[in-house]
Amino acid sequence: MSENGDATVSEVKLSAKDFASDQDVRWCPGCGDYAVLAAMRKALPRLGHKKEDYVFVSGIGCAARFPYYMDTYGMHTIHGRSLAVATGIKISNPDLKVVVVSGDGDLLSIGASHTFHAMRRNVDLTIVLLNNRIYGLTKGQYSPTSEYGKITATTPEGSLDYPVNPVSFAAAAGCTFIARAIDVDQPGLDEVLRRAIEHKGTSFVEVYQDCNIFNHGAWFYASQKDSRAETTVQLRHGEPLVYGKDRDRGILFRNGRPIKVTVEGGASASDLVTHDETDRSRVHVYSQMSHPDFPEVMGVLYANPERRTYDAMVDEQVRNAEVEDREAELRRLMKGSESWEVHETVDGPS
Amino acid sequence: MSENGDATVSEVKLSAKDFASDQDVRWCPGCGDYAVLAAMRKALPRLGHKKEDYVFVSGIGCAARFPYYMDTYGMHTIHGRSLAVATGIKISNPDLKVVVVSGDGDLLSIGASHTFHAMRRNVDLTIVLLNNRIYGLTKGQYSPTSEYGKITATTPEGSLDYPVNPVSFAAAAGCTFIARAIDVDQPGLDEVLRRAIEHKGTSFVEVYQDCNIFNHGAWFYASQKDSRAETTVQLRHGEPLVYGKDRDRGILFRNGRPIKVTVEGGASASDLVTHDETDRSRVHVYSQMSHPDFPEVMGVLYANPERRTYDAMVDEQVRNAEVEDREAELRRLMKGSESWEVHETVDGPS
Amino acid sequence: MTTTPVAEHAAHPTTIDSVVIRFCGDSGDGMQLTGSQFTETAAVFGNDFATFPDYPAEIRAPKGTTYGVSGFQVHFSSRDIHTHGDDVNVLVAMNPAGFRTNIRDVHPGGIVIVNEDEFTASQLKKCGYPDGYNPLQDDDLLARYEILPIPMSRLTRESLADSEMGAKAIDRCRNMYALGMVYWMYDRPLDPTIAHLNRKFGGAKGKPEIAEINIRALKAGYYFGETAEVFPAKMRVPPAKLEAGTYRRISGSEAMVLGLVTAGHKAGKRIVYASYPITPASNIIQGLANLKRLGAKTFQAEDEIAAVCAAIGASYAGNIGVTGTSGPGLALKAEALGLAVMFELPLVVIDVQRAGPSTGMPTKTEQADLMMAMHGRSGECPCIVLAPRSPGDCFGMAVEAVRLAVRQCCPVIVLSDAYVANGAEPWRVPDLDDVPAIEVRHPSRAEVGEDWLRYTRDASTGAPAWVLPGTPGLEHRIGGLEKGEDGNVSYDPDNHDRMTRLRAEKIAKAAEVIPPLEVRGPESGEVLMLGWGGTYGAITTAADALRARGRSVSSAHLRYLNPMPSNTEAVLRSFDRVVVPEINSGQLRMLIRSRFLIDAAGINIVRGRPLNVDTLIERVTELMDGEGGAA
Amino acid sequence: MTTTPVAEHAAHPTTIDSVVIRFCGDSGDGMQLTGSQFTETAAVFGNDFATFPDYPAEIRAPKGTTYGVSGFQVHFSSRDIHTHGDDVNVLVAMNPAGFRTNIRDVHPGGIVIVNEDEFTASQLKKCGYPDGYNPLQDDDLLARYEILPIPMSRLTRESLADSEMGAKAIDRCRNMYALGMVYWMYDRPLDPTIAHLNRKFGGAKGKPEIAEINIRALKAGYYFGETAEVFPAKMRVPPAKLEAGTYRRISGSEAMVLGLVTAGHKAGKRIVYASYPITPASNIIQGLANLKRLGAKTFQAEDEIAAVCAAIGASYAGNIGVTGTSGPGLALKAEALGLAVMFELPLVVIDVQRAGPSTGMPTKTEQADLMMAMHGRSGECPCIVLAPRSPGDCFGMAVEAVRLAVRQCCPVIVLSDAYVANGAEPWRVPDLDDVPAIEVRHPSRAEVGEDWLRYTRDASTGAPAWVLPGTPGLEHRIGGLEKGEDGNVSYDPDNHDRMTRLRAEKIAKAAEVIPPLEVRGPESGEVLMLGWGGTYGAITTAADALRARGRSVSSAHLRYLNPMPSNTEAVLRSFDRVVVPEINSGQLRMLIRSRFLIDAAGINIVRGRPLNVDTLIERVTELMDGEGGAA
Ligand SMILES: Cc1ncc(C[n+]2csc(CCOP(=O)(O)OP(=O)(O)O)c2C)c(N)n1
Ligand SMILES: Cc1ncc(C[n+]2csc(CCOP(=O)(O)OP(=O)(O)O)c2C)c(N)n1
Ligand code: SF4
Ligand code: SF4
Ligand SMILES: [Mg+2]
Ligand SMILES: [Mg+2]
Repeated sequence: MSENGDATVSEVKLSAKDFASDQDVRWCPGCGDYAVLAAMRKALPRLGHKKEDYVFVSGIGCAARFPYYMDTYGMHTIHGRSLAVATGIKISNPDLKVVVVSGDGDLLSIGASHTFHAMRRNVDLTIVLLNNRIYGLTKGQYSPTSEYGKITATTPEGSLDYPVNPVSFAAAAGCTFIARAIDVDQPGLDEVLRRAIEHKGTSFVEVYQDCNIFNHGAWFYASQKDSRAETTVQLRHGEPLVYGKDRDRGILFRNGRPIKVTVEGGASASDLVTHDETDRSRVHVYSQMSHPDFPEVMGVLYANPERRTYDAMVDEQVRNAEVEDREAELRRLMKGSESWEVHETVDGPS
Repeated sequence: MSENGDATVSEVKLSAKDFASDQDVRWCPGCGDYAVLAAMRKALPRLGHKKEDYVFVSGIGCAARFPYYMDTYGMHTIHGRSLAVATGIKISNPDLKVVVVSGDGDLLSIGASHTFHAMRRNVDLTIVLLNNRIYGLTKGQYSPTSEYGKITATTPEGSLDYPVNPVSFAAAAGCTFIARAIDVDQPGLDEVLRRAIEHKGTSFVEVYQDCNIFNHGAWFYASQKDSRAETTVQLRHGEPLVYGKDRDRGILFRNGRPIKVTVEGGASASDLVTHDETDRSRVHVYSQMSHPDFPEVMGVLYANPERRTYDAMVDEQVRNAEVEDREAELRRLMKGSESWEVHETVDGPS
Repeated sequence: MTTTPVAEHAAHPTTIDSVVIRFCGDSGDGMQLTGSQFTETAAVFGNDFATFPDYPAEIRAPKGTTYGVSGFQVHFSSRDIHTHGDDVNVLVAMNPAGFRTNIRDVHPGGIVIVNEDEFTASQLKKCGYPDGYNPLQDDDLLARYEILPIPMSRLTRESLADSEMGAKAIDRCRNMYALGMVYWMYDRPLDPTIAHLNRKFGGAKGKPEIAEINIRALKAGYYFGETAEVFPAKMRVPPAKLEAGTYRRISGSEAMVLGLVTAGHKAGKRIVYASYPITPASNIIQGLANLKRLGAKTFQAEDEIAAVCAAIGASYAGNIGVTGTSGPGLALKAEALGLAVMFELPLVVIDVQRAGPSTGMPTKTEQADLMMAMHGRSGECPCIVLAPRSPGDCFGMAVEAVRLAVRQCCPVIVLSDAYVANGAEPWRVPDLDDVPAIEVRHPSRAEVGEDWLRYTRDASTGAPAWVLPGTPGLEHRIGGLEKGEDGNVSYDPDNHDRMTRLRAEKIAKAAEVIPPLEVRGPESGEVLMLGWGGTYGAITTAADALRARGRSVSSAHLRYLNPMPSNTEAVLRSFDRVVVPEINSGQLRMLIRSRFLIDAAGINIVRGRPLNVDTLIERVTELMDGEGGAA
Repeated sequence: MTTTPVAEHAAHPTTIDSVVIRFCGDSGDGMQLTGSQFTETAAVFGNDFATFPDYPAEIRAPKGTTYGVSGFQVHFSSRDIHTHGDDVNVLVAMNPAGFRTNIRDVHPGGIVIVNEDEFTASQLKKCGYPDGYNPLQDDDLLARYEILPIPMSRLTRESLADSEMGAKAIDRCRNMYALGMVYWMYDRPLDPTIAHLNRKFGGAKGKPEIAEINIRALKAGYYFGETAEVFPAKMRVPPAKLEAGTYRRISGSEAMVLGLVTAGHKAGKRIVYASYPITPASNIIQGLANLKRLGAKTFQAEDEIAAVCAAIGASYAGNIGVTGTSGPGLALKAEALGLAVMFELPLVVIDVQRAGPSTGMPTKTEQADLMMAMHGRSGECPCIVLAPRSPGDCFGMAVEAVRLAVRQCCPVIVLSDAYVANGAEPWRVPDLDDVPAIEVRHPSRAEVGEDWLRYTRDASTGAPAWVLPGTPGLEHRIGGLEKGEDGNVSYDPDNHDRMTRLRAEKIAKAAEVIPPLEVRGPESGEVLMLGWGGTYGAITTAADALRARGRSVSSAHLRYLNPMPSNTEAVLRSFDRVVVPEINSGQLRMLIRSRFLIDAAGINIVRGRPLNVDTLIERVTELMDGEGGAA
């Protein structure tokens, strides 16, 4: 650890392999989690931090097995509580790089409150939500991101509650970095993971992840090569929202609502919304863009590196207050503001 | 209860007094909770439902003592869990009118997840959040709605986390009715309470409530007679957002953001935003309007009576499936799909 | 009517009275299905049986790994049996990983049927065997077991060579091929399985071609047994002499679901089951979600706390609120249980125990939540605690839980466990008329009169009435603060002392309406083996065996843990020594010692697995012969 | 230097050895301040003392109601005392509600000073007296007590007639007027209170005019005593003969805070205290929030679960993670405690017990969380459990908690209670050098060598090492699933059994480094009164009194509940009878009975209040003389 509160930069060049632990990966063959793991292992060496400064934290679920597969420090905690543990880690040692990886049930159902409050506090950590819209580990019950009417183990006639929109959730919590990627899109994942981990403050990455056992194909509309260009828009700061195989369609905003338009010969492109990742208010509009009515936005939706982090401020308050001579101060404190002496067998003061 | 699933209408005319229980009210003299209690007792008789069909449910806190003072059915539950209990009540008996009254700590800190999920499900109940931006009952620690930097019992150097915006929270959860009122504004309270209770689905009312012991004056900017006209805008469906003592100022929206303008001679009023309580996307813009930069909106921000309620749908699924002859069906079920007979001392079938 | 080969070839099989067979293979190999089908057939055939499904926490761990092995054990018998059996007589191993992790459980001399096609170098390596080693060539193993290597993959493919289906689909029929062989060995009818396959893939699902290849593989396996003569003589396990009646196979989870809806029916109430998914309790909510036709409402809550709170709300509003979970979830519900105790409303809480602490081993069994069920709440906070002793017993205990919760207006915790919930046994279907009605009363203003207070108690039960919102004139408030008799807040010191006692007495009073503790074997003697929960089978079998060896050992099983049956102390005092075998570190033992000051000894084995009969016999024998035991 | 009247008028007061005085009035009457000031003065004067503040859950209930009464009792003495006293010798009642709720606690013949101005018809009615009744005219009461009605409101106003301050501010000085009178009665110096008032309102707050009127009221009250001759003779309670040393007054919460930062200092670590506000534990986070200068970090979490999880995270990252709460909060933390047990990381959990179950009576005391602390988690999940016996003892127990948590790498639960936390006593300030250092080691790669595994255990402690993230080369994963010695997931049945035992043994091993159980009085005899927690004072006083009456009664107090001191059984067996008085239904008694099979009797009084010495004496006497007792 360096003195100035930043994790120091690794001197040895590391590779993806260095970040792979010795544990066999136990996900189902074909699970989307593998791709995220691969992307993470590849992304980290290029960030330059030391292996030992990373702590991967998770709750419980298939996704939550993630830490076991990274050769960093790792904690597999309990269902829904990863962010509370992670917050404690950062309060205790703000120099560690903390990455939380967990599932949609873990982070948005039982853990929703902790997720919300960590984001609200802007604790300096990264949250990777592996959203497969199902409870994988417990074998296929519906999750808070499952679509209305979904037939699952617990909802044989279809579920009756409306799904959480993770992006709206993060925005309402004041999260300072919000991004989205798809398991099969390695470049997309690579970019958002690296930027999220480098972000100072709470960074949130929603990954569309395929559970090929209990919810296979949930994201096919967005993840399949043939449809992806039509159903997603890749965001790039300063560039217009253009999509389509022939990049002939675009998005503009009107009255706080998104509208799809056709870009004729590239001419009207100037009317299109230009992505500004520093503008929080548009996250709300992005969150309304959902399949099949709209293409869904991918990439970094929002990034605000300005707000100070909770852990840094806690640390600062303490460091500002700390006395040089702790021992003397403690002795003073022990005596309190009023104390008196008793001498052997006294019989009264006057 | 009527057959058709609606609470029947009371035949006897009730008065505010009929809704007052025999318990002494134990709030501090001058507490803003008194005003809300008075407004509630006055509002209910005019809704016409029977006393016995109301259940007031609360968590723990000063605000949460509310049910004891209403002469209806009432449950004072545990800290943060009122909405989970209330959801169970509605699933069990959708005909009851359920009103949850609790504090900002109760509903947005320990209870945040349940509040979020009840709203997401659109359970047919009313949530009245008595927001005093402090923990009253435990004697003055900061709450999730306390402003950044607040000095309280647990934050002698100022709090370091950013407050939750209850309106954004409700909007992100997909709440179908969102309103706001101030404790001292009886007509304003009366309107939103009555509309909230009549709304089918989750209705949410944020009340600015003064805790005159631990956070006195937190809302004075909005609640005091002399400043109220400048610091708040009363929303009315179909009317423009005009405010100011002389009603000479107004709000318009640009690029999803609010802008304050001066209304010259009433001429430019047509540019102003007209409040449309059915438009969910503007709740987000309203939520950005906060003191001192903007006047804060009061009244019904959003109302969508279209979405079906969770409890009604649960009930419907069951009623659609229910068999006439339950006894016969149960006997069939007990036997299972494969059963066999054993006769006294058989020795093998073949 | 029988179209399968059974009738024709049932020549002269050897008759034996019990067999323990275990199927094992990859999580994807369909071992749970194979096992259940074998069980179903044994059931329909009339055997007594007990099963032990055992699968990993991973959904589908990588192929060929030891931690991805899934197993299913069936003990079937012509006798009245109580356990799934300690030692395996026949092991069917579909791959080396299955072989490796299960071989040590096979009885010396036992038959081990392996799919030799899977014993390739790479597969052997994957499950951790040293380079160049093949257990099928290990002389020690070959000497110890009767190992029968059969190229099941190839044979299955060959038997379906003319099918149009893809290689993957065909390979998935291997389990049916194996099942066919085993059916031949034990002279079983194929009908039930064929019917099952047709039901499963025919009809709505509409994949009759899948049914067809599976049925063909099944038959091919059977004919292989007939023709190949690699198996020892055909064996026959005649039907068991069970009490007369209609029987079905039932798992603990199924019985629990059935018990709940039956109790709801008998009480004239809906069951409102609020829960959050957790292994091994999820089957209950899933079962009930499919019983809307019987009026059950299910609610998948956002977490366990919301679930128990919703169940409390449901009871308050007049239905039977039930919540179910496993250990970590029960821990989360503790605070809300305190509220239910204060409210004095009916509530049923099911804990399907799994191996802990913390996440522990989620798919494995244990009995270590008893003390938590008894005491895991703040303040003096007593609840009724019950525990079914076997899969079928879950039915009765669920009915009892509802009955007692309604009668005493309090939470009733039902301690099931993974072994009981997932295991299956033959169950004599009770006549619905024999299940007594559950009396429920909701007073009206007129009935209670003017002087009535919310917490006026019924002298016989000690419980207050169950008053429903919606009742005109009985408006009142309840809460978690200490209350006076009227339900309003009271800080009066003597009132608190009195209320604390009344709440405890009310629970104790349930003892007046529960059956006495029964002793199996002589009513007095040297040793009483006392158990609770899912160890019933093992303890009973061990005690029976010890008695058969002439030892003075009886057994008794507590299904009511709090309060205990009134005769409990008398029963225990009739023996020189009380031994309490438990899959925990001695929790019931602690209760027994503190209540009765009886120096109960413990047999405590915490391996995430059901207790072994042989081990129990050994330990009790040691204890009786003076060689110690963990006292 | 003394400018107050003390020196001049300390003529010939009567000397007595102990007085119990109680101030009571409305929540807004400043009774807590009055009581603390009286205590502070007694402290500085050199008396031994014990206090019992008692206030309602409502913040400021409507004026004049009985449930809005706030009280503060001080027992001060020239002897070594242990309790706040059963019976009140002097009651100061600022209003009829205070009088009504407190009069029954006054010893017959006791002095009752009332503010007669408040005994108006409307006030009398508000607190529920029948129409037309005034207790100050009740002959029975007048005969029983020495009731002194004094028009305090009027006298205070008159004494401040020339002040420019408003009527409200002047009326708020009544409590100081009353305090002045009492100071006169007991011949106390006014200096400490005057200094306090100047400190409080002078300086930063900058309201010297408030200080002034309060001081003037205080003096006016004092002079009233001097002049009016309404009081019985001036009395004197000489300083106590305490062990030599520097003393201060300390409350349980203060001592806990001090103990934690001291332990942190001795371990060379920060305290990271994560908590969610709850009465009566909030004072701890509030105290620590003010100690940033000593490096303490505090975190007000969103709920109790987040708090304990953050504390676990803090310990993981290398600080001393501590969380504190009261009963309902501990219930919520249960699941996470299981995780900490699995992780094997140091963690301190403070439970300031209050009266339960559920929300119960939040400001009242109780000892009913012992069984929850012992067993309130899923699976076999042992923790260390300690309990301070008095306010000052919180210091030592906090240090012990940190020491044991670090040494054994496990959660340590500290059971304080509302009485201990809010009460105060003189405390001999220890020399910081006498507090032993707490050894902490974090291994590096080089130190552990290549073969080391994450859960390799230290043979002497049974605990694994505390490895910190950030340490190069020791990257590893930990989790709540059962683990092998390397920390990775293991479903091996024997491993689970072994790990379960190792975790239990580790906790048991703490017994090797805790002090033995001490007996007060003869080491053997007829009765041993055994207690734990905040009942120490009452039990000790009762046992001393019984011995003084010639009865064979000793006492012992368990500060270490799990594990218990190694000599516990030997101590208990040295007495014919063990009696366990508890403010619960018999929780320690249950532990004692189950562990040692000793037929311990209980004295169980669950009134939300500290035990009464007289009641204990009576019950033990009855027991010894054969009249029963709740066995
Ligand atoms: C307290 C608690 N409740 C419930 C569970 C059971 N459980 C484990 S993972 C899980 C949900 C998994 O869903 P998700 O978080 O979406 O992860 P996925 O498996 O889909 O990756 C549940 C309910 C648990 N382990 N602990
Ligand atoms: C489980 C639990 N945790 C903590 C508490 C203590 N507690 C009671 S009310 C409260 C917060 C009160 O704040 P709020 O909800 O804003 O209500 P207010 O008193 O301000 O009306 C807390 C922390 C409790 N009763 N139970
Ligand atoms: S169940 Fe689904 S999410 Fe879990 S490992 Fe398998 S494919 Fe992945
Ligand atoms: S503390 Fe504040 S919120 Fe609570 S009753 Fe008093 S004024 Fe109201
Ligand atoms: Mg998921
Ligand atoms: Mg509040």
